[in-house]
Amino acid sequence: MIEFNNVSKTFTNGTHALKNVNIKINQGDFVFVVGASGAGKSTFLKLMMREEVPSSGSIMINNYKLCELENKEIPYFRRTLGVVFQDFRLIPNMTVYDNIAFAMRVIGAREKKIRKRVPYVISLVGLAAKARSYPSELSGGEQQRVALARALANNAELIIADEPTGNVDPQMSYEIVDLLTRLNDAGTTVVMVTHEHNLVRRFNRRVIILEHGCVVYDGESLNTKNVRSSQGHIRHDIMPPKGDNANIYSAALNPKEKKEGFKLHETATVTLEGAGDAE
Amino acid sequence: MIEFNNVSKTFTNGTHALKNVNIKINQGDFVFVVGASGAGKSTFLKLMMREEVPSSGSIMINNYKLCELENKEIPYFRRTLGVVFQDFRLIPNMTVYDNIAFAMRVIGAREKKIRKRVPYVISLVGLAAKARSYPSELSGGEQQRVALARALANNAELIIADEPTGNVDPQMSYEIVDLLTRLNDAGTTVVMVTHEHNLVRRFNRRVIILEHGCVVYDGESLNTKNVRSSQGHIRHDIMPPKGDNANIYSAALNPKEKKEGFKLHETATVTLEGAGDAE
Amino acid sequence: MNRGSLSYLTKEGFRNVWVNRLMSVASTCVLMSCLVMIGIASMLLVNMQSIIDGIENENVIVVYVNDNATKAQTEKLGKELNSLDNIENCTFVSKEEAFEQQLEELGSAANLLTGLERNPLPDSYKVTVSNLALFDSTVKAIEKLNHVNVVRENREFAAQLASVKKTVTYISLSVIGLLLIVSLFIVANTVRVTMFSRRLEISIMKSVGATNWFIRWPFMIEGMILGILSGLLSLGVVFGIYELAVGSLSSTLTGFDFSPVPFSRVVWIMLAGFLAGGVAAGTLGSIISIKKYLKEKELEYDVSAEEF
Amino acid sequence: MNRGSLSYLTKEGFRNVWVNRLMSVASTCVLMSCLVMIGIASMLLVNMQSIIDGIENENVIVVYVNDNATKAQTEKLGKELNSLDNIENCTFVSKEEAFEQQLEELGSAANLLTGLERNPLPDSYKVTVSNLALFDSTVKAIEKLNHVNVVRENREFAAQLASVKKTVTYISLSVIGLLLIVSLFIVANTVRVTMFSRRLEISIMKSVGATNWFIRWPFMIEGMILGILSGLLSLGVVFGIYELAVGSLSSTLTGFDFSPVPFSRVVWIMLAGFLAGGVAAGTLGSIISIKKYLKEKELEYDVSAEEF
Ligand SMILES: Nc1ncnc2c1ncn2[C@@H]1O[C@H](COP(=O)(O)OP(=O)(O)OP(=O)(O)O)[C@@H](O)[C@H]1O
Ligand SMILES: Nc1ncnc2c1ncn2[C@@H]1O[C@H](COP(=O)(O)OP(=O)(O)OP(=O)(O)O)[C@@H](O)[C@H]1O
Ligand SMILES: [Mg+2]
Ligand SMILES: [Mg+2]
Repeated sequence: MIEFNNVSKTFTNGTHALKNVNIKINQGDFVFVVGASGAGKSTFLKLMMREEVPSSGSIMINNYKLCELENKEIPYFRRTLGVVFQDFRLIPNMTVYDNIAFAMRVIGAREKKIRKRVPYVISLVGLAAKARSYPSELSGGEQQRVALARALANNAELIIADEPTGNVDPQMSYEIVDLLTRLNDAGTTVVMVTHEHNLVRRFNRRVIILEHGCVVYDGESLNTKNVRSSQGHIRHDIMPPKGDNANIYSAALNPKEKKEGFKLHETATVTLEGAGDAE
Repeated sequence: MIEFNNVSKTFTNGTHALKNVNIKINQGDFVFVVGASGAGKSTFLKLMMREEVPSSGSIMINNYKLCELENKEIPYFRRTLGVVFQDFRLIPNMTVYDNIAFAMRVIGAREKKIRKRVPYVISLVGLAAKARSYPSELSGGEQQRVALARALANNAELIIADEPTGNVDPQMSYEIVDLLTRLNDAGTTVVMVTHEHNLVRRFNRRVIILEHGCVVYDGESLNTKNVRSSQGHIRHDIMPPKGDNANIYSAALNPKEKKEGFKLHETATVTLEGAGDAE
Repeated sequence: MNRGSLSYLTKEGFRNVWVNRLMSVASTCVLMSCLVMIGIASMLLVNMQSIIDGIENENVIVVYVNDNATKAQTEKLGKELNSLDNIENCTFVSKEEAFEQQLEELGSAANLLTGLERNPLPDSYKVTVSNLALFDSTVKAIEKLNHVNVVRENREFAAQLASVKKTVTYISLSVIGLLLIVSLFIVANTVRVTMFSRRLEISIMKSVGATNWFIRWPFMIEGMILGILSGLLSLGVVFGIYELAVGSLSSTLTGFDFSPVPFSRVVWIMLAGFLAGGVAAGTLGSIISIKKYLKEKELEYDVSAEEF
Repeated sequence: MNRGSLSYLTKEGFRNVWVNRLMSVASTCVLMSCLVMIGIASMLLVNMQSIIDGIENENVIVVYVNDNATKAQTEKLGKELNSLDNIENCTFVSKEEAFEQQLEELGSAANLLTGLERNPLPDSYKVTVSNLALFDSTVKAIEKLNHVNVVRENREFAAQLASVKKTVTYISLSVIGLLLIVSLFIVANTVRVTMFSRRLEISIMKSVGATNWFIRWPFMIEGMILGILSGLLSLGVVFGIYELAVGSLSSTLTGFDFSPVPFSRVVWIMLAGFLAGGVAAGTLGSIISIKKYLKEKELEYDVSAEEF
């Protein structure tokens, strides 16, 4: 269903977002994609939905060879997907209802069906009262749920969700993933990026870990026994006991690799000095 | 420092986002604001930064009476704040460096100081390599960190952060809050909205819980002993054992209140039926 | 695309006119401005041509009749003149009338001629031609007739007038051409800017799988509506300005028998032109300028999207 | 605002011209189009006035000298005529010259006059006035002089010419006025649309505490740069078109002594006008249309922001 063969992506500004990714996801799989900020998770998903084109390698999704796809075919390919974008991408001058209905109209759904289905998916994400609101009148979490509802509207065979729970409370996050697993049980393939490791552990599905554009782990679930235990362990509480434990996955899988990135702790004292001098 | 007196906010479309809020936050406090999606957290912050005006009640911040503030004074008031917006609000056609420098230029900082301070705050959030990138070339978490860096640039006495950790991994979330607490230790007041309860518990600071626009809890920390224990308890793991436990805080604090909202579980079977019929 | 979609997309076009009303008003104003300018330039051209036609009719060939021609022969000559090609008009002026006219023309200097013992002027025909370009051959044809003594024609004036007419037409058409080019420029840029401000919307539509036509259709309808609106409003404005101008001119322009072309004579052709222009500008404009945002692989806030 | 800020904001204005180059090109094109139209209309006006002035100079008063005046008296009359107010030009035409002219004018009909035993025409002065409006009083002043027999003047033609001149000026100024209004309309709408597409940027700047002037300044500089650019480019385009038109006209316009006003005579005033117009349009345009986005309490994607 999804096959990445030696896929690399280098942006025009020279950023190597993905390096030599080989992934195979079968019909009916449920995959969590995790990794630090900037690891290449969104790029991975964007390649999947043909929003970016790989610099090298080939991608095959839903029997479409993405690298050979003609421009004309792209819309038809995209209709086979249900996507929750990290930045929501709601059309600003359409109401919640119209935003979702639009996604159905695009595939040529009948008005009758739209009138039945849209209120249903809206109520599914608990926004029945907001159907006539514009995106600008919604809270962050509400916008995110509209994006989710839109992705669900067409019953796509493949749902791609880029951090669909980033702006909602834990309870709702749980319910969202729960819903996705139910859809998955009914045969829908789900690929979901998330930062909430508790969710990942709780649902115990296949996990792909990206780090600096490389797949550093691809396994059944994020349980200690699956990660090479000799090199460390995945902690169940999300906080490291010490701040200098720079990246938990990195530490777990490649303890020798020095991570470039967030430097808060190295500079923690400087922070306040710097703060003082700018006054 | 921050005083809300009987503040209510009703939007023009009739949404009651805040109801009779009375809050006092002192200089040097560190406050977590939590609550479900759409509870009114962002509205609460927006009122603080005079981006919205209350429908009734009065607000006093940093010795500015917000309701009497003339339009001319607003920019000067805003300069006393460092804000991380939920939707980041980076200027699309400025690089990371320029976005942060802009916030400093606004308050009339010298070029020399800007050249020293901006790279410092950028490295503080681990984005030294991205200083010349445009926001559109950044990942979600990177954008969020730029927004954070901008809020820190001016050493404001009050930092308001609307879910500054929604798009970054748990490790980095921890480090961000850690940084904020350090700033707080040095005297900066911090008000932070978050959904990550683990963070809230771990840092053990004052917590305000909003629900449907009302302050339902305002206490020292989110520990079981502080919440009226006779009515329930705040769970340390974020997942409820059963999905029908609709809202954990609501359940904890007002077990009799019936929550309108996310209805995934009530409709779980209908979902798949609905899905089938839309094919 | 099924019928349901089509009707939805069309409705959507109408809705967009209202949703983006700032843009709609701006585009309509700009398009209207251009059409009004072209309309007024056309009215000026039409009137100038009518004035020149008027002057042309006064470019007279005087055919002097032989002194020894009989009355019958003179009348026969008149009929022959009338039957020639390219003759617009032919009037007989007797020698007495001619003398009277001469006296009148001299005004107070007329008494200079009172010393003359006889009327030296012959009978004559005043002939006007319909087409100045054939002036010379017409004169030659007249000279070949019987009993024609002398043909007095103002070859130079005829040439000048033809040249003036050519020039005026030439300048007017250049001006209208220039206005058309300028309008195209202005409208194209306006449409481009409005589309630019909607690139986010377009990119979102694409990312949920909308085909290019699905996105284009409402824009096209929107452009068409604005085009039709602009066309109709422009016609009204041109009419108003023209009537106003004619009204105030006819009171200013004393001593001239200036009869402006009535607006009704051009109203249909102008309406057709305006509607065609408006619809073409609106529809083609949006289709063309939407094109780059429909290209694959472009992000909404990508700075590179600002290239052109 | 300190000096550092000012220089930063000014630099920012320049940068924005490049960053928003699609908008910059569009606005410049639109502003240029308007200026070019106004420039060409002005050149037409200037030339028409020069043509009318040319015709005016040919509106001659013929002063016939008394037949019994001596040569000395005739000459004295000439001097007196020259010293009158409002006299542009005064030439003596002897009776012999007058007869020659008459013959010439009649063309091939001249032999009609050969039967005359003596030259009936007197000596005369051809006088042109400098100001047609004072035509009548000048004629009266001439009539009061000695040895003036008859003054032959074409009062009607003078009146018509004055009326034509007034009309042409009137129409030209109306056209230029209309173009100005239309331009204002077009430019205002273009600026409004470009600002609309930058409302997000403006709202973000405001939310980090920028004062209205801090936001406005770069927009103003940007507008000014585009205005100056448009002004200079327009001048070039008008010059090009004018030279082209004059070149092709002078070859078309045979038989006319049409001498077009040289562009150099208007270049400075037009440059000043264009720069003033461009800068005013760019600067004021952006200040005014930015205003609503500077109002407090408005969100970037708020649909209500589309009101106007
Ligand atoms: N359009 C682009 N041009 C240049 N670089 C880009 C672009 N988009 C992303 N990048 C870079 O590629 C890397 C991977 O980005 P990506 O968005 O895939 O990260 P991510 O894993 O989704 O991170 P996050 O969790 O923060 O969303 C980042 O370093 C980012 O700066
Ligand atoms: N501009 C607006 N117009 C109308 N209603 C609004 C507007 N902004 C917010 N609301 C409504 O007010 C309520 C509170 O919104 P708010 O953004 O404060 O929620 P929140 O607590 O920040 O939620 P989240 O965690 O999802 O960001 C929501 O129901 C929202 O739909
Ligand atoms: Mg991402
Ligand atoms: Mg919020």
